[in-house]
Amino acid sequence: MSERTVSIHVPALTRVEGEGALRLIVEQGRIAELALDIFEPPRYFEKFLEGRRHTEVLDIVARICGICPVAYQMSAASALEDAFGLEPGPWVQAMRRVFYCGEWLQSHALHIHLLAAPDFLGYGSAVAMAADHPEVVRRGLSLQGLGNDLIRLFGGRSVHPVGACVGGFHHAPSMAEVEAMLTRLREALPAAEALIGWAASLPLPEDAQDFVSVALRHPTDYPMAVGRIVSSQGLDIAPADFEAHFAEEHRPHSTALFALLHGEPYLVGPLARLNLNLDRLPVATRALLEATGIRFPSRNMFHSVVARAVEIHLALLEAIRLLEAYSLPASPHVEVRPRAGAGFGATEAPRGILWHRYLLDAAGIVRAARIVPPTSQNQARIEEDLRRSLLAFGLDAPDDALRLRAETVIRNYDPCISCATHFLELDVERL
Amino acid sequence: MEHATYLPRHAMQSLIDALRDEGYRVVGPRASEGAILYADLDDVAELPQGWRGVQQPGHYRLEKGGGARCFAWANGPQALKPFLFSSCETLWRVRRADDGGMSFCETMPREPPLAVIGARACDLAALELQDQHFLGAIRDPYYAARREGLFIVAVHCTHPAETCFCASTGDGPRAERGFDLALSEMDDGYLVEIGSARGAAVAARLPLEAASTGQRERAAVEIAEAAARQTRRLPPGNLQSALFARLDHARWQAVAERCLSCGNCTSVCPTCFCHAEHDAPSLDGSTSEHVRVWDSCFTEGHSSIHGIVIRAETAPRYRQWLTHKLGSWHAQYGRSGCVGCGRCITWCPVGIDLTEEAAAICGEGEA
Amino acid sequence: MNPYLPREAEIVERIQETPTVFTLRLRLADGAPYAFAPGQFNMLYLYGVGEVPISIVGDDAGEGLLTHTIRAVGRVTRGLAALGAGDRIGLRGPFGRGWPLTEAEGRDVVVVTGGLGCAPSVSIIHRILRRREHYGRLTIIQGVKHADDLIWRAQYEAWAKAPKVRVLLAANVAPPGWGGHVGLVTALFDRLEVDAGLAMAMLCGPEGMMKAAATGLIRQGLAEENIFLSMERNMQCAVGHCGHCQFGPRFVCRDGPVFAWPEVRDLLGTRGF
Amino acid sequence: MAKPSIAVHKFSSCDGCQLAFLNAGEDLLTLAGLVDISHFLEAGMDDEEAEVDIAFIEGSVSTPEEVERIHKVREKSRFLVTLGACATAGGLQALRNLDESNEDWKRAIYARPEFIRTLDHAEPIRAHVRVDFELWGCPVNGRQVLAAVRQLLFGVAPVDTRDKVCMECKRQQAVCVMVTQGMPCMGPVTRTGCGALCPRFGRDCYACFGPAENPNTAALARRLEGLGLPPADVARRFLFINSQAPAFHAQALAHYRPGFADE
Ligand SMILES: Cc1cc2nc3c(=O)[nH]c(=O)nc-3n(C[C@H](O)[C@H](O)[C@H](O)COP(=O)(O)OP(=O)(O)OC[C@H]3O[C@@H](n4cnc5c(N)ncnc54)[C@H](O)[C@@H]3O)c2cc1C
Ligand code: SF4
Ligand code: SF4
Ligand code: SF4
Repeated sequence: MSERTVSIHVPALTRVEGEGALRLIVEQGRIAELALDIFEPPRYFEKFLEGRRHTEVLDIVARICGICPVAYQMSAASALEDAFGLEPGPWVQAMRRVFYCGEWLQSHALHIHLLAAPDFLGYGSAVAMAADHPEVVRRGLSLQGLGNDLIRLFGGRSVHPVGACVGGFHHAPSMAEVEAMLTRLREALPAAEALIGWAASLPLPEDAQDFVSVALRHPTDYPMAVGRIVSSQGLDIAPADFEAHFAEEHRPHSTALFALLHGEPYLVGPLARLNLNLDRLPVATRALLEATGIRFPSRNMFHSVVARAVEIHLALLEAIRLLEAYSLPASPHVEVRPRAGAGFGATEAPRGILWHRYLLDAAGIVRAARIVPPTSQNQARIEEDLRRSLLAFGLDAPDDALRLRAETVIRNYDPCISCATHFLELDVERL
Repeated sequence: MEHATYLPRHAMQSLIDALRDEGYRVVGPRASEGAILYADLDDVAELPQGWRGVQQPGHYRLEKGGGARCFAWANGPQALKPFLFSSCETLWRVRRADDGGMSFCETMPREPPLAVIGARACDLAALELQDQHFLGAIRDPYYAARREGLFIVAVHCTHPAETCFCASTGDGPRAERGFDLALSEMDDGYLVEIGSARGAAVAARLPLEAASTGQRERAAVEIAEAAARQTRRLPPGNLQSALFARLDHARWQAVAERCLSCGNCTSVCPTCFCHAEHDAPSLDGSTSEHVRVWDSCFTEGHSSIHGIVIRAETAPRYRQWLTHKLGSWHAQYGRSGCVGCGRCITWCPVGIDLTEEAAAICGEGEA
Repeated sequence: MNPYLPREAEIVERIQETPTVFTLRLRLADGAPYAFAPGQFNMLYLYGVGEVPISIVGDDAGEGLLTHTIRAVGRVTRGLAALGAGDRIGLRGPFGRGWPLTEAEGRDVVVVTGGLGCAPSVSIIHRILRRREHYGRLTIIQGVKHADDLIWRAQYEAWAKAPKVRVLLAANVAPPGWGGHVGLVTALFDRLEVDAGLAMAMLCGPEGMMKAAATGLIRQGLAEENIFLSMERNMQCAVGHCGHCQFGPRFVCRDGPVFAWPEVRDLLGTRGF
Repeated sequence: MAKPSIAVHKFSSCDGCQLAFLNAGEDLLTLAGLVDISHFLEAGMDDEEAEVDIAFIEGSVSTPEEVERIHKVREKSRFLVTLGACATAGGLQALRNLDESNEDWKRAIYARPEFIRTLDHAEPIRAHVRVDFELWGCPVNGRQVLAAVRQLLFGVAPVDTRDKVCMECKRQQAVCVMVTQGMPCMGPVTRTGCGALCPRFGRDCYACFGPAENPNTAALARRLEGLGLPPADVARRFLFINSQAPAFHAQALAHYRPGFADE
């Protein structure tokens, strides 16, 4: 191993959501410093939530992240309904799942094709990649567009949708709109099927690691908007018990928090979900996964991209299944009666578990809020992975190669830095 | 009259069917989204049977009042206007070739002829005015194309809203002309009047029965009672000179304090015709569409000329609306632009009432 | 015929008049005959951007070219300013009612213009000069804010040399050596030499100026019904449908843009109309 | 002729507005054919120093670094367009300007507040540099963004649409939720651009496109009170996504008590 000193600083990571930087210093062939710096300014969302009416919460939390607003709305809705002791009923639950499928579809398609694929195919950006692989980029854009349209069906727009509310939705799509959407979803299936094989065939690095997977688990379905929190080490808790097991730590180089499970890093997101919920995949999706020859549960973090492809297929199948049974409801939402108390909600954002807790007064006004997004949960894991991956890759590799590998590792998590940083205030609560 | 004019309620479907057989797309009123809205009508069961409307300034509620009647409400936010003068339509498309040459192509509506069931007397009066406007010396081909095929089944109004005042403008509640067929709704069916040759052709396909004198008298009484129930009214006569003589009246400013300058009044008004045009080019720049959309004298763009907005504040905008609607229309089209439907009162979010404003400004009886 | 549909026109020549004013000479691509009356206007369409009403300055008899003089003020006009010979635009027209030049035959004519109001009035002058013997004396009065704003100075000088033509210039602000009057145009009315009872005046320019000019001319003895002026309002359709150009009961695009003074007298200058 | 160049810069924001480009589908590829994209981190381009013809700015200015950066961006950009509520009016995070609460919150939140470098206020781009065109909305409407690009490529200024949401609501033939359901709709004072989404989805507009031209906020506030909203709720309606837009801010203060306390 060479004895040289390497100093790599990527001041602004590309193809991630939000602003982050990477700092790596190698001295005497050893990693002296390695950090994923997150310097996005905090936006104090939990503070804004205080004093606002429950009816405003969904529109506020959506603004935490433009990439996964549906996840924020769904976690908030389930936490507020928990606080009010409200059961929104089967129509709302089914349609929330469809709504969520839209977000998985758009977010995963965006990540696979526009953010991650250039790493594996050797391009700086999807725009550059489009010149040689137009069909890949087009498939990505069209699946992403379909996901966005599915969100629009219930939310009017795909970024900060307006259709969801505590208790359900403001509006039910018409039968004709649902029919038209079904046709498009069915037409997209072949592309989604092909995508799984394509993702598995990418030149993904081989790198087995040990990590703890954490995801939701639902009695019958692949987890999305409802479930208990489970881990690959046997944890099985209700969302309300989250704080008893997960704690966060503030490290000086970053303005985001590192969540730890019993003091250790852990993984949330598509790979963790798939590792823990293989038995909940639809038969067709499972068969496509098996045909890739990759064995799951997988210890190769780079199989996240395959997991995303699998979840795209699953999201299509689920949306089709649920919309085929669509009927116009008497009302798209149940009546909300606020009451004082605390409520907890956890749902599976495209990037992993998104946990919310609210304290409300009798008038339904938020008195305290706490939100733990997936990226701050993955942060410790990312740094751990970086360290191991770079050692395995070889620290004597040229700077550019090291840098690219480091960036590839980070992007593989699809980190959403915008989300990660808006919760610094979480720190406070434990001060 | 000897020939049959009575359509029993159970045979109402035959009217829809006959119109469809004649090649019309049939639309009619339905209770949806909390209002009476026009939508495609396949089945009589889709009519708003038993629904009543409550209208007050800035307030509209549908209530299930029961009963067999399907037209026991005054009107919804839409008149016939949206069917003919579309709220948003492409007028033409232009393609630009690489050498800069342009080819323009008009985009005429290609819709099947439309039959509308449920038009009110005020809607017909408004239609007559829009016809004058769009089909006058210079014909608007888009309006004309839709107008040509339009088949109207009017329903005389027996349930005016609190906001209605068509009796005072002389436009209702009885539909006097401009329809192909007109119906009087009774508890058990409809009296049918024929207004045109096309109407007669459709009527010939209906299983009409003879109507009794009693039925005819009852229908007339209901309409007369509807007129008598109206409480709002406009100051009588031509208000043009009265309004233009009072351009400095303090009331313009007073109403501007309340008015949101939101344009809802003009949008729901069945006679308002203002529209704006804009271009919508494709991203690659190879084609462009020239689009027109409803505009309003309550917008800034309505009166702007390079850098100057002639009506920048609300008071002159409200004054433009009222002096035009109740004043200049007389010079332009020989009558007031108001047909007494009350929509601008109901659908004004803050409930501004033009009859009240006109009375305050003109002074009752002065005109 | 669809009154909304433009035709294609090619820019044959582009002349920069001042830093912001330019003239386009256009040929209709379809070569179809085109007749207009001075004072009428066309809707010029800039590809993908929009349409604007622009007066027809002239048709340069014989050549079959249409001339428009335009000041670049906003989106469309600035975009038009960037075009050059060989470029295409869309055009529809002519629209509106022009100047009463037939009625003016045999009479003295006073043309009063202010600012860039000159564009619509140039067509009057062209027409009169071309049929010089049909008209009486022609007095051209042009007012500008600043002497530098005067475009076509050479043109005024040329006109002044034509038979029975007087040109009077006024500038509110002028450097030494400015040949004309310093002050308001209305001050020049004292120098008018016309048969006031029959003379016709045609005004064009800012509304305040036109109102002052009309009042001044009436004071000089001109009959109210012999005073005409050209109005500007927002225009979208140019055929009296879109409602934007209403001036009280008048549609400027259809009933105007040229009006007889009594038609607009009462509202002119009223804020909000 | 060289292709025009564009850049997309992110400041304090949720990343949602730049998705107007990434969500554009086929149009994204068309755009890439029309312009050179020099800087757009999320899409993979990172030449922050490049001179560009059009710069799109997402996000508000809320740290000293951002103040410095926006000045640099301005210097390098011929035409600067703000993208959305954060960049144009401060965005939701500008709620911290309300009670001058930044310092309190920071102290309440951080163990070492001296390490957190934020400005007291989250401010629109306009507060720091000249802006050539502002696109409102939270998020911006992707079609409006691409239309603005198209107009700029034609060499003309984009169209500024300032009408009220009500105009679009009626063009869409949506049923007024204020008149039929008594909902506290902000449409009458809010700028169009969204296509009247909220009323079309059966709910009240929450003013994410900011104030329209000539907004009579006082009349709307009185109407909201008439619908039964207590002053704190009237204040909440105006103090939301565009709380710093002067027309909303001024009206809100007539009803607001710190912390949205009831009277
Ligand atoms: C009958 C008539 C004749 C005219 N003749 C000439 C002429 O010969 N030369 C000349 O330079 N100008 C003339 N104008 C004024 C010219 O139409 C405006 O300067 C032009 O419309 C400005 O458009 P814009 O897009 O550049 O400006 P912007 O301020 O960007 O305007 C945007 C839009 O507003 C409308 N608009 C703005 N100003 C006017 C206006 N004054 N009149 C009508 N609509 C307007 C148009 O629809 C325009 O597209 C005339 C106007 C009228 C009504
Ligand atoms: S002015 Fe009002 S009442 Fe009169 S026709 Fe128009 S909407 Fe109806
Ligand atoms: S009168 Fe009413 S509806 Fe009309 S602009 Fe004013 S507030 Fe809006
Ligand atoms: S629903 Fe809202 S936006 Fe629509 S007309 Fe009513 S007040 Fe205006």
